[in-house]
This record gives sequence, structure tokens and C-alpha cells, in this order.
Amino acid sequence: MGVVHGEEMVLNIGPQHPSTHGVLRLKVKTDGEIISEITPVIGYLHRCFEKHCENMTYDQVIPFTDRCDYLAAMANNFGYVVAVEELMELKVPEKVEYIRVIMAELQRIASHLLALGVYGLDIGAFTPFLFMLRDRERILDMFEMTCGARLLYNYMWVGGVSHDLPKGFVETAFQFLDYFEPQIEEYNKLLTYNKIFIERTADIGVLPQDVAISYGVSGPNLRASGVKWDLRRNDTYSIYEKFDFDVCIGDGGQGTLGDCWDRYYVRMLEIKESVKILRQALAQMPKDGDVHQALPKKIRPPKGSIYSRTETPRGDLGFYIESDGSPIPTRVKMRSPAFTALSVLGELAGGWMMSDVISILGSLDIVLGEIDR
Amino acid sequence: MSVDTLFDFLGSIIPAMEGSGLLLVIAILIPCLLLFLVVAVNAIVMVYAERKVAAFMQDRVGPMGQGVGLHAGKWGLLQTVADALKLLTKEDIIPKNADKLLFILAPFMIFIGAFVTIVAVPFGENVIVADFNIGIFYILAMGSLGVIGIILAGWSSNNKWSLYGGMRSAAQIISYEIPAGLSIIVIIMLTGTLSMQGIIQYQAGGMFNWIIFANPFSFIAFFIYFISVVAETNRTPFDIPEAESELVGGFHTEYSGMRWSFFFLSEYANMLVVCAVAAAGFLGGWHSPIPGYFDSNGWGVFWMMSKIVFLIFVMMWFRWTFPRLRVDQLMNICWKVFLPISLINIFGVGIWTLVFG
Amino acid sequence: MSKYFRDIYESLSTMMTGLGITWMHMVRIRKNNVTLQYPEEKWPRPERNIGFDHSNYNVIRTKLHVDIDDCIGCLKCERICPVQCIKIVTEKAPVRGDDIKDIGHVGVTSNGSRKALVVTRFDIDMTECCYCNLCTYPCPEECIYMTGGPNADKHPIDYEFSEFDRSDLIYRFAKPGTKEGMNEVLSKDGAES
Amino acid sequence: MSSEQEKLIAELIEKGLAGDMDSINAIEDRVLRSKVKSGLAKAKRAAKNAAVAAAKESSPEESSAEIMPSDHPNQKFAFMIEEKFPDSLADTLNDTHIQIKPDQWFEIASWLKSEPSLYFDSLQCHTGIDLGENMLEARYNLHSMKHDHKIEIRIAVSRDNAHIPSIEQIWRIGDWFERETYDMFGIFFDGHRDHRRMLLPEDWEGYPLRKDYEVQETYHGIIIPKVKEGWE
Repeated sequence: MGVVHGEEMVLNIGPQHPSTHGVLRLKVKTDGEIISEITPVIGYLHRCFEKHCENMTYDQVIPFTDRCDYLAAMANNFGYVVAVEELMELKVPEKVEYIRVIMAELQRIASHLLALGVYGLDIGAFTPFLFMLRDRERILDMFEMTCGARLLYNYMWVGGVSHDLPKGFVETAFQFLDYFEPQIEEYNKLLTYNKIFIERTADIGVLPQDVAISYGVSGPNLRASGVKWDLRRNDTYSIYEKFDFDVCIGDGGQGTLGDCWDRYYVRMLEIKESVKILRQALAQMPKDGDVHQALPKKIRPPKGSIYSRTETPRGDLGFYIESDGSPIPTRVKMRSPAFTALSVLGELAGGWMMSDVISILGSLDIVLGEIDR
Repeated sequence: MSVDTLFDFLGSIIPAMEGSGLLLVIAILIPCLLLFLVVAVNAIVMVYAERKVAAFMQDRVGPMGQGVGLHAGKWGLLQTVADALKLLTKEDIIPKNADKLLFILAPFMIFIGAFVTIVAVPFGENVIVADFNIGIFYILAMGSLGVIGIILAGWSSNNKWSLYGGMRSAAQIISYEIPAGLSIIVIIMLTGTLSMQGIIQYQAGGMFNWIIFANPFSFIAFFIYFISVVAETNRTPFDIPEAESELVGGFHTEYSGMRWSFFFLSEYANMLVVCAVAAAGFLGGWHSPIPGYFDSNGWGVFWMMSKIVFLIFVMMWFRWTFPRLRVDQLMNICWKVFLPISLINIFGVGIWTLVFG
Repeated sequence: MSKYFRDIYESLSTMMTGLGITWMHMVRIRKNNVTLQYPEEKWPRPERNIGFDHSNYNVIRTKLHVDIDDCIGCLKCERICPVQCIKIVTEKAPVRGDDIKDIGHVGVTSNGSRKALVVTRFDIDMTECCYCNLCTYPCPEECIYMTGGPNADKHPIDYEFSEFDRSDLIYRFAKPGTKEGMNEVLSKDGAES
Repeated sequence: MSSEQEKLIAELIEKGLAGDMDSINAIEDRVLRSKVKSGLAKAKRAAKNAAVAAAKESSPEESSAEIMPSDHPNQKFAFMIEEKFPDSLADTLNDTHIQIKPDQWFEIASWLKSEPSLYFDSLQCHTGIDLGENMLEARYNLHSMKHDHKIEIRIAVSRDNAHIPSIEQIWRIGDWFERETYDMFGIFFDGHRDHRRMLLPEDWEGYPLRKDYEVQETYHGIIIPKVKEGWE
């Protein structure tokens, strides 16, 4: 029997492909079903966010941060306003901090729900996706009643938030949490512990700790590799030190530490922790207080620069802001977590099968709006 | 309803032409047209059912129509009709670099594969086009014709995704035919006939005479057969040839309009056939579960159809519950789980018949 | 070998669990259904405990609307707009706070401010609007707002505004003929003085 | 231009530098006079730059020798860097950042990562910035997960010679970060193994985040609209 020599085939996954989560192109070298090399090509969604920022005032930038990570717009608002406030050394009222934390955690649940649901869809399970979207919808409803918008909020302002919580918000939120917690069990039964799902995700795309840190991978992806690192706990901002919650890490429950299943499951655990934070925050929130009290008349940070990080659903979101003392920033650099997460894909996905690449890509939970900015 | 009876019937009403070749052709064409109608109606009903089942499982209501205006009828009943009209009027696109002849041929190949098998499917005591003495063997043989069409479609599209889909599906269908065939051997061992009607007649006399309950091995054989044919018809969790999240559309990525709908037509026709074989082979065909009751000719069609519909529903249920397997896991299950078990089954049934039969 | 059978058992049991869940959802569809038939039914629907009445909202994000009679032409909304989708042109009024009958200009706003400027052009390009709501906050007369919700008494909600031509989505709020009329008024004034 | 004329110009410039402006002003030929004047300005600027550079070169040594660093990490670690790599700092110690020269950056970076007491294992952020006046700057925000301390390092380069050693092999995320900075600012990272544009197409002209960037008129024959249609 002679050896059959095949050629490697170059395949473009994307820019238009159902499971690239946006307009991402993966240049893939394949030998049959096996992928030997994978190169992400990005930039199809580049919208000049950073150049825009150099031409507008600090408060006008906020709607643009929404559009970077459009699935976690609240968290992006939060990261940006925290950075500007740090630069201005502005202290915001306690009520504002509570509202911001509530919104950020609701957003975290919403974003994780979408990430998990879409991951299920990547693996081929359609029903969990719609169940999760159904519950995400309720969170969006709450956002809508608060700030009028469902996806791109422009809710957090430098020094405050645009509106106080509407009447009946706290009761509604508690109602939602009571409804939502049992649903997590259902997702677990339907998808997480499904044998086919475990077969498809466990032991696939193992991301070792040192590689993850070197690639700057952050957030749930890093924690799934067993690194107990959460900015809400380790480099605390806002009022996160007041709340009691666990930093969830992967434990290799169904396979190796840091595999796709861990990355999936850490998100599921984080939803539970967010529910915990929300219950505390909603209960402790001061009843009265003016959310516009600390709004500066004119946002003119002093000359200088700041690098400030916050924990978004996708990981460490950093804003590097350079100010020259004018109302227009000199430079706003957004260090997006999805950007770093995607950069590890080339390292992670070589040698796996075609279907595994989709599964690995899905488990990283990337948002192209944030990668290309 | 067989061709023979039709031929005789036609001869009796037109005595002048009794026994002529023309009548034979007509006698063949009438059931063919009827079968085509069955396939088309089947697809329309099943697409509607699939959408409704999917919707109900996902807390939705699916296609609905209310109020006045252009709507899909009461409960969306006209939705698939509208879909079919849309598909018929869509632009027919053939890629520039495709192999034109094969590209056009492929959907028909698949459709023929699905279509000719229905000939041997018994829908009632007398409702069968042709009751071959090798009926079940014929269905198995013709059922695997479709895979040629799939490979052709994958190859001729000149698209890498299609090629992937075609190759995957070839590997999958051919592999899964083995456990399915071995499970059918269990039936043949018990009944001693290859004729579909013969197999069904063997199971007369109530639920507990059905082959599925004949012995523990045939019980397992039913499940192996059913799961294998789910894989053979490319349904989730075995839908890797068209896995939309990986291969965009698999082998039918480049097809559009009516050509594409032929793939759908044949997928649903295939489902009908394999479920009919499962119903006839394991679940007593057109026999009523209670002997003596509702066992007349008309009820036969009802029982057969309800068994088929139930099995098709289970297939849909699978689809909207499970994630998809990977291609190597799929092969693993086939060769490492199903094949050994079905071999043991054959052995077991043999011993069982020897000891208790 | 035991792993082999355990795997088979686990697969079957987890799959049965999954099938059970989807079955329960299917048979309880009447209770569980979350969708509605959009053009006929619209939120809020009483059965859904989280669907709010629009009047309960803090704020709403829909189509922008301008009460041009109240606009004093301060350009605050134009300046704050991050996407530059608002364009305003003003002319100095001959007499502050006086009505100009010819062009339908109202001299005093509903808040009682006397207008020094005549707005001859007030265009909003809703194709570019990013619904950030930034323009509505600085308005001193509260004359630019998003329709519906808390503003429903000023202007009913208008979620669904679609046009066949993109240029139809540029809304021109200044009264038609204001520009020409204003030119006339000004030239007349010039001639008199 | 004849060599005679050049000689004359050089002579006059020297005279001008010495303070004798009258002889330059007395030149009849306007072209010649302007040439001399521009040459004089150039020479003056060069002299000034040299003086500044000399002052800069001497200043860090003095400051580091005289002023002990405060506890702020940016000062503490800058001091350590200066001890380990003499003559690598380009500015005095301060709280906000560590200004270093590009030459030894790769060695400093590998030391920063490997030295157990520093152990900067993650490159948090890397960005370029256009300082104006022909200068570009690359900024690195380093963070140590183990010790939980962070510093900011800045490396300024001139536009004409925008080359900085690549640290892509030390922190792997540097790979994409540096490509993006190259893409946006045109800072070249020597030693980068995959030095391509990141977000923009390969054939894009110019570096968009520089302050003097002008939008192209056309791209592949597509006219880039400057004014909105139906608006003005």
C-alpha cells in the first residue's frame, strides 16, 4: 500500500459564516477534517472608534462605547465613566454606585445568557438558545423601562446616571430573579450535562494558565483555566467590595482544566454569582438620593493620562485616556477583552477538527464590535 | 392498490383494450402520480409540523395567522404552501464554476432515491403499489441511492463547504446503513420473509405479537434501527453533513429555489420511508394494537399512519432537544457501539428462536 | 469496559432528561408561550408580568420630534449630537418676542421665553440618529423629545416609521417656506430702514 | 547650484551664527539671501537640539544619583531599571510613568518579566500616541498578577525613525497589540515575526490615528464621501 499524499486546503471561515459571531474571517489550513493552522483576520467591522473619540467631548464618547461591545453596552459605559471619573478624581453618590452595579450585573447575566445560548447553537442545540434569549428579553425589558433603550443604552454618565430607577424597578427585579434562578437548573439539565454536549466540549481546546496570561486572556476565559482573578475582587472598583460573592474558577469538571466545557460552565456559575450580587445590591440600595448630584457642569479632566480597568462579562476592559486639559480627549484607547481572547485562537485551535474550531471559537465568547472597534 | 389490481380494473372498464401495453403504462403512471402527491403533501405537512413542534418546544407558537390581510391562514396552516410558492418563484442560481450537468442532476438523484422506495411501503392491507417478495431488501437498496446524489451535489457545486458536506454525508450514510441493515435482519430471521406485507401479517394479533416485543433482542434492535435511520436521514443529532453552524449549508450550500426544495422534499420523503419501515417491521404495521378492534381496512391505514407520524414526531423531538455530534464521534458510535450490539442481537435472536421458538 | 457501558448509560439518561424538558415545554405551551403576533398584538400585554406600560417608563427612545413653535434656536442639541444628525439654521428676528405672521413664526414659547431668533431650518436625519437621547437633555425649552412613553401627551408613540426612500427619513421640522419668508421679511426691513 | 555659491552660503551662515547679520542682509540677490537665512535657521535649530540632548543625557544620571525614588511603583521600578540597565531612562523619575529609550527595550522587557521580584506577567495595554512636534510614543501598561503592582512605560520615538524593539515574544499579546499600533501610528516594531497591518487593509495609505492624518480621496476607485448626500 502506497501512502496517499494529499494537499492542504486553504479554507476561509467567514467573513460571512453562521458561527463566527460577526464578521470575522478565519484563514484555515485543513487536511481533511483536521485543521493544521488557523489565522484570524479581523478589521471587517472597524468603525474608527478611537479616531472618533479624538473629535468629540468626553460625554459624547459614551454612546460610542455602547457600540463597541453591543452585547454588554452597560458594562462598557461603566468602564468608560469609571476611567474618566478616576481621571477627574470625581466622587459619585452612593446611590449611583448601587444603580451602576445593578445594571452591570444585569448586563452580565444578559451577556452570559447570550454567550451560552449561542454556544449551544454552535454545537447544534437550538432550543436552549431560545430559552436563554427568552430570559434575556426580560432583562432588556428592565433596561428599557429604566433608560428607554434595549441594546445601546447611553445610561451611565460621567458623575452619575441619566435617570433614577423607575418606580417598581426593585420589585420587578426581585420578581425576575425569583423566576430566573430555577431556569438555570433547567439549562443545566437540558444542555450543560447533556452527554453529547460534554463529548463535544470537554477536553477540547485546552488553554493552559501561562499561555492564557501571556496572551492577556481575561475574564471567564482566564478563570476557566483555574486562575482566580477577577477585577471586581482583585482590583476592586465602584462598590464591589461591599458584596459577598465567589470568584468562580474552572475545575476541569468533565475533562481537562481549561477546556471548552470549563469556559462554558464558568459563565453559568457566574450567572449565579451575579444573581447573588443583585440580591444584595437591590436590598441595600439607598432609597433616596439624587443621581444627578455629582454631574460636572463641564467635563474637563486635568492634563494627564489614566489606564483604568473594569470587569465586563468578557473580561478586563481597559480604557487608556490621555487628556490635555481640554474638553476633548487627546487619545482614548480601548483595550478590549475579546481582542485578546481572539488572539489566542491561533495557538488554541491548531490540530483540532473542523467542528472543534467552531466549538473553541464559540467558547471564547468574542464580540467583533469590540475586537475591531 | 397494487399495479396488478389496477391493471385488471382498467381492463374491466375498457374491455376493448384489455391486456394492451398502453393500459399497463397507465396503470403504472397512476400510482406514480399518486405517490408524487403523497411525497409533496407529506413534505408540506411535515414542514408545518416540524415548525410547530419546534416552536412549542421553544415556548413559541410558530407560524400563525390572525386578522385580515395576507396571512398564513388559521394557525398558520398555509405557511408551507406560501413557502412552496416562494421557492417555486425564486431565482434559480447555478454557480459559474459548477459542474452544470451534475449540479442539475444531483437533486433529482436524491429525489429518485427517496421516491422509488415508497413504491414498496405498505400503507394498509391493500394499499401498496407493489408488494415485492423482496420488499424490505428493495427499500434498503434503493434507500442508499440518495447518497450518490448527495456526493454529486457536494462535488459539483465547486464549493469547499459543499465538498465537506458531501464527504461527511457519504461516510455517515454508508456507515449507518450497516447497523440499520443488521437490525432488519432480526426481523427477517423472525418472519422468514422479505415481503413487507408478509412481515406485517406475521405480527397480526395485538400489540404483544409485534416484533418489537417478540424478545428482548428485537426490542434493542428497534432502537438501534431507529437511531441509525435518524443518522441516515441526516437529522440532528446526526446532521453533520449540513451542520449549519460549521458547514454553512453543507452539500446544499449552493442550491437555491426549486432545486433546493428537492433536497427538502427528499429528506422528508426519506423520513416517511424509514419510519414506515420501522412501523411495519417492528410496530405491527397496519395492525391495531388490540386484536379484533378497529382492525378493518380503513382503520389499517389509520394505524399505519399514526405509527409513522409518531415516529416522525420522535425524530423532530430529537432534533429540537439535542446538540450535534462531531464527525469522528458519530463514526465511533456507529462502529464501536451499534455494530457490536446489533451483531450480538442477531446472535441472540437466533438462540432465542432456537430455545423458545 | 465499565466506562463503555457507563458512557452508554449516561448518554441515555441525560438525553431522556433533555427530552423530558422539551416535552414538558411542548405540552405546556399555552402557559409558557412568550411570543405574540406582532402586527396585531403589541406590548404591553397583561399576561407578561414584566411588560410595562409605556407611561411607566423613565424615558423612551423612539423617533425624535421637535415642537418648532417652542424652539429658540440655541443650537445646544446640534452641538451635543455625537453623529451630527441635526442641522439648524437661524436668522435674527426683527423684533425679539414678536410673532411674524407671514411665516407662522411664534414669538413666545410655551415657557414664556421671548425668541430672539427665527429657526429657518431644523433638519434631523433619522437614518443617522443613534438614539442616544443626548440632544433632549440640554434643551432649555424641552421642545426636542422622543415620541411616546412619558411624552405621549405631547406626541403619540411612533415606533414604526419606515420609508421607501432614504431621503424621506430626513425630517424637516421648520415650517415650510420659513427661509424664503424670512428673506422677504429681512429685505423689507432693510428697505424700510 | 555651483560649488562657489555653496561655499559662499556656508561662509555667510557661519558669519550669521557668530552674530553678523548685517552681511547677510546686505546680499542683493533675493534667492541667495533666503537660502542663507534658511540655512542659518537650520543650523541654529541643530545647535539647540544638540544642547538639549546633552542636557538630557546628563540629567537622568544626576537625578537618579541625587534623588532617591519614592514608594510609587513607577519610581521604584524605574530606579531598578536604571540600576540594571544604565543609561536606559530618557526622563527623570516621576509618579505617572517610566520614560525609557528604545534601544534596550527588549532586554529590559525580558528582565521585567523574568525577574522574580518584579514578575510582570501580563501586558495589560499597549498603545501608541501622537505627541505632535514630530514625536510618536508607545506606551505599555504592565501588571503583575503575582505581586499585584503595575507600571506604565513610555518610549518616545521621532516620526522619521519610528523603530522600537518588539516585545511580541515576551508577552504574546504584544503580537496583536503591536500590529495595531503599527497600523494606526506607523511605529515599526523591529523583530516582530508577523509585522502586518491589523485592522486596515494591507494597501491602506497613511496611519489614521496620527493627528495630521488626511482621509484619502478614493480607495480602489471608490470615492470617499466627505459631505453627506442631500444634506448641505
